[in-house]
Amino acid sequence: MTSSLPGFLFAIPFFAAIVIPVVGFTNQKFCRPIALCALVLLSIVSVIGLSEAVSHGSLSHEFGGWAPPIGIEWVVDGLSGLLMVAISIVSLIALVHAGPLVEKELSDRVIPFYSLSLLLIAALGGMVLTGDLFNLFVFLEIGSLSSYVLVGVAGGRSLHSAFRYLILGTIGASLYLLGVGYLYAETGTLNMADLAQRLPEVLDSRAVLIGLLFIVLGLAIKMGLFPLHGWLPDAYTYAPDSCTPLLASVVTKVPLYAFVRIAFWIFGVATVSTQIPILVVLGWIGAVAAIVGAYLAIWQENFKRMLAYSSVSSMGLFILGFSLGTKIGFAGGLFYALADILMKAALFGVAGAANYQCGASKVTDLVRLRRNMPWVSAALLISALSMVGIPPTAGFFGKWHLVVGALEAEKYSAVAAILVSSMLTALYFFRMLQRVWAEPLHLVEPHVLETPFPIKISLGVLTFGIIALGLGSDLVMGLIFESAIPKGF
Amino acid sequence: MADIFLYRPHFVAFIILFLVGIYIMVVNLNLVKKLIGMYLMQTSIILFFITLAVKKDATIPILLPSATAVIPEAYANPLPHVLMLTAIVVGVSTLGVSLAMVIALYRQYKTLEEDQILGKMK
Amino acid sequence: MTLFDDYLLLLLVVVMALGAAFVRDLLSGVLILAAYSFFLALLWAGLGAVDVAFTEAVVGAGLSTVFFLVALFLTSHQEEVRKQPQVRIITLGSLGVLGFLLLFGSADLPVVGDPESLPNKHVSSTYLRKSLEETDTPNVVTAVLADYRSFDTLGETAVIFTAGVACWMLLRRRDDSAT
Amino acid sequence: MIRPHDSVIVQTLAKVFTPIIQLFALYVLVHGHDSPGGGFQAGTLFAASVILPIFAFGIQDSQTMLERRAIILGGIGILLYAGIGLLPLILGQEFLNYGELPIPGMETSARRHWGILGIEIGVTIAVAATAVSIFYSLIGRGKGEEK
Repeated sequence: MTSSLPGFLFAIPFFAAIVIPVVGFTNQKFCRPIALCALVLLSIVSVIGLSEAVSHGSLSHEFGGWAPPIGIEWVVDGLSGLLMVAISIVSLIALVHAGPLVEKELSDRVIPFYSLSLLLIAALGGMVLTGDLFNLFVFLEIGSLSSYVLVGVAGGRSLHSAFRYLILGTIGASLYLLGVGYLYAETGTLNMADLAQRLPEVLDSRAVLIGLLFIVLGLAIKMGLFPLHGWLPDAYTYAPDSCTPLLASVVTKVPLYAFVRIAFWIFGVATVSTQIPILVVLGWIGAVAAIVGAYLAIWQENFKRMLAYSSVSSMGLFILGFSLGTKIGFAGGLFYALADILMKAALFGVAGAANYQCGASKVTDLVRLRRNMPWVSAALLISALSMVGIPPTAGFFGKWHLVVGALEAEKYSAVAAILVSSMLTALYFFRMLQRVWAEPLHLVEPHVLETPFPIKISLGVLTFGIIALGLGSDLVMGLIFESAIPKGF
Repeated sequence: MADIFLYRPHFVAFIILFLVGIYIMVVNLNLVKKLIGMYLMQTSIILFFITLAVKKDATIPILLPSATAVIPEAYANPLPHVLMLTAIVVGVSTLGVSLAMVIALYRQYKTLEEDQILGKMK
Repeated sequence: MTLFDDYLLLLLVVVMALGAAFVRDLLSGVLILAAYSFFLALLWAGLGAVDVAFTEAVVGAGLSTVFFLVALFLTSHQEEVRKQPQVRIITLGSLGVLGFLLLFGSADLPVVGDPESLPNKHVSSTYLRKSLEETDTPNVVTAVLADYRSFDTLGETAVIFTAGVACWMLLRRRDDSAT
Repeated sequence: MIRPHDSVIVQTLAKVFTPIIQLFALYVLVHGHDSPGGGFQAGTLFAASVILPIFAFGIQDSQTMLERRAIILGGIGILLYAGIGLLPLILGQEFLNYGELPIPGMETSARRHWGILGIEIGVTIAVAATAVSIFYSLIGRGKGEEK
């Protein structure tokens, strides 16, 4: 069904991103309201889009009025709609949270901060909704450029890690573009739906195999999949606190989505599991990533660095879930990815708040939280429990579905990997919680600073979201099963 | 595989440029040198795409004024050209941002060598 | 354009690239890179991609070189050469694998210059046939760029705008806000 | 930061070339429909015509205003492009569908022709202004320069 709704999903954040520097030049105070209004609007439109797509079938928008494969189309279906809702709502919360932190860290760069954040959000939306491989590359580059700069804006170490991120990210994007070139050379089209129809005829060609390989390799760099995660720990550790909730929650999930879309929708489930068996390889990589990431996280002193390695571990779990080759494994991977968007936003939000108010950046400093910011420490408790996988949080149900999927596929090594990585995760998160709650309070000096309201409200909403997603997991899983599962399972 | 050198010279050149570019990007410690490598890598991909668009005995993709219908075989394939125009602009934008980072790093550490920057951080 | 011309230009391009990559002085490297871009522009023109050649000449050889030169004038010219044997061996090994994969995949690519190959047939012949009638534009590259795939072009303009905002954000000095 | 160049020849040539480059850029922009070229090339040439005199005559105080405005102008260029695209979307058609632009008395193909020219102008402004802005960001400002 054609609809103008996806067009608005592009136009809202894009226009806001461009209007901000133009208007902000006269008065800097306009930036934040414009950004937040645009994101509220975007969230509403994407929720409408998802409900339309679920009830009436996918919505497509043909840009320029040219039907694909001649033109470019954007498609809102169950999967992309779900991701779009998650991105728009979480980035709204992340920008609400960023308000006081930006005033402190980047007070002279407020205008470019909001402009780049919105360009990043528009680009992430574009990557999720587009139905054209080259269009995906363009948005990948917009998103990457803005995230490099958001990582590096604090100068010093953050700048150096951003430069590394840029070098690796550019290699990743080039590999992706090359892979698209190989697929184009074999099929003559860039449109995803058209490609899916034409690929079965040329599947035995080596060029298609190499094309898929390069695309997966490029996206793996972008999503920070072990062992190509080199840029990720430094980037997340040294990036300004105002940017990390947004960067860590959604930026790596969207290349993951692109991988899922290309592997399962364009190539098809049967192809990637039997004819070109990349799922087997990726399953093992995911299992190793889940364990190694969690293992490395144990040894980190810096709280944000620990969370960064925990992201590497989670990315392994998603990949593991998607490569199980069963319906419930796929749905579990997707559900856990959605839960992780909330959890990582909350945890990095807590890290930012802790550094803002008590100057706590190390795990051992977190005890100050309990004294000075009881509400923030409650948010930390709940999101940490969710990361470990304690019911009724969202993280528990994500892992539960992954384990059920692995059992159904009779892949016991995958079950073992999930359990081992969960135990390691439990080790470092419980150790952290012990630091926060077990140490005597009288050793900690109180601070008089009141926690700013935007931080309180955003962390509250995220914590509520983690529990609500857990309690409503049947509903979300039902939605995923109904409209976000590729054909062929 | 040997005949590739004879019949696909463009492809061989593409592979050399691509690999040299990545090699310089990863191994060299000088930040500007890394960017030279990046530039080589990005242009090599343009070479790959442009080679796809070549048609033997075809002219440039600007239609000649004629009353008869257009014969697509007579003109080079325009689509890879369009894609690569985009890729060139993307490349120069990435270059601008990365040079801005290099200058900012130099302001702080007074050197372009990555190992010295890492040394000064400690 | 004969195959011989292609060989010659490709050889020049590769030599220029190696020169830019391995020369010690960064300023010379950047200038060789500018020459490399000009030869690339010649190559594109020879292969029938005039629009790309034009853009390569003004953006690649012009703008990129200016950016590089400005950066070098503000920093330093000299590169200090140090060996990193370990990194070098790992990189060479993985690049060897990558090169093998590229060669491996190349055997099934369409022959260069084949007008019947799929990338030259499927969508692109529709552009060539319809562009004059539908968009009143004889330059098919412009028609595709600014109409059929104009959304990509908007994204591309957004990329350069992002870069502009990014440089503004990165290189803004503290005392700027006072003025 | 950049001092004026000593040579008279360079300065004279820069004076002569600046308008020629601008004229050529305008030609490239307008003739994008039937010859190689278009918005990007024209925009870069315009940027070159701003950058060339800086290399010859050094940076002047009056130009610091230009720097602060340049990125705004880039934004306006994109707004022109995206605005042309938004008009059909608001009228219930697709984004960037110039065939449905509300221009009376014109064939669809002619509307598309003029739509292409419109967005090329937007691209030219955006690319020229942004390239100049990046250049100014890179060379830094005269005052506040740490020595």
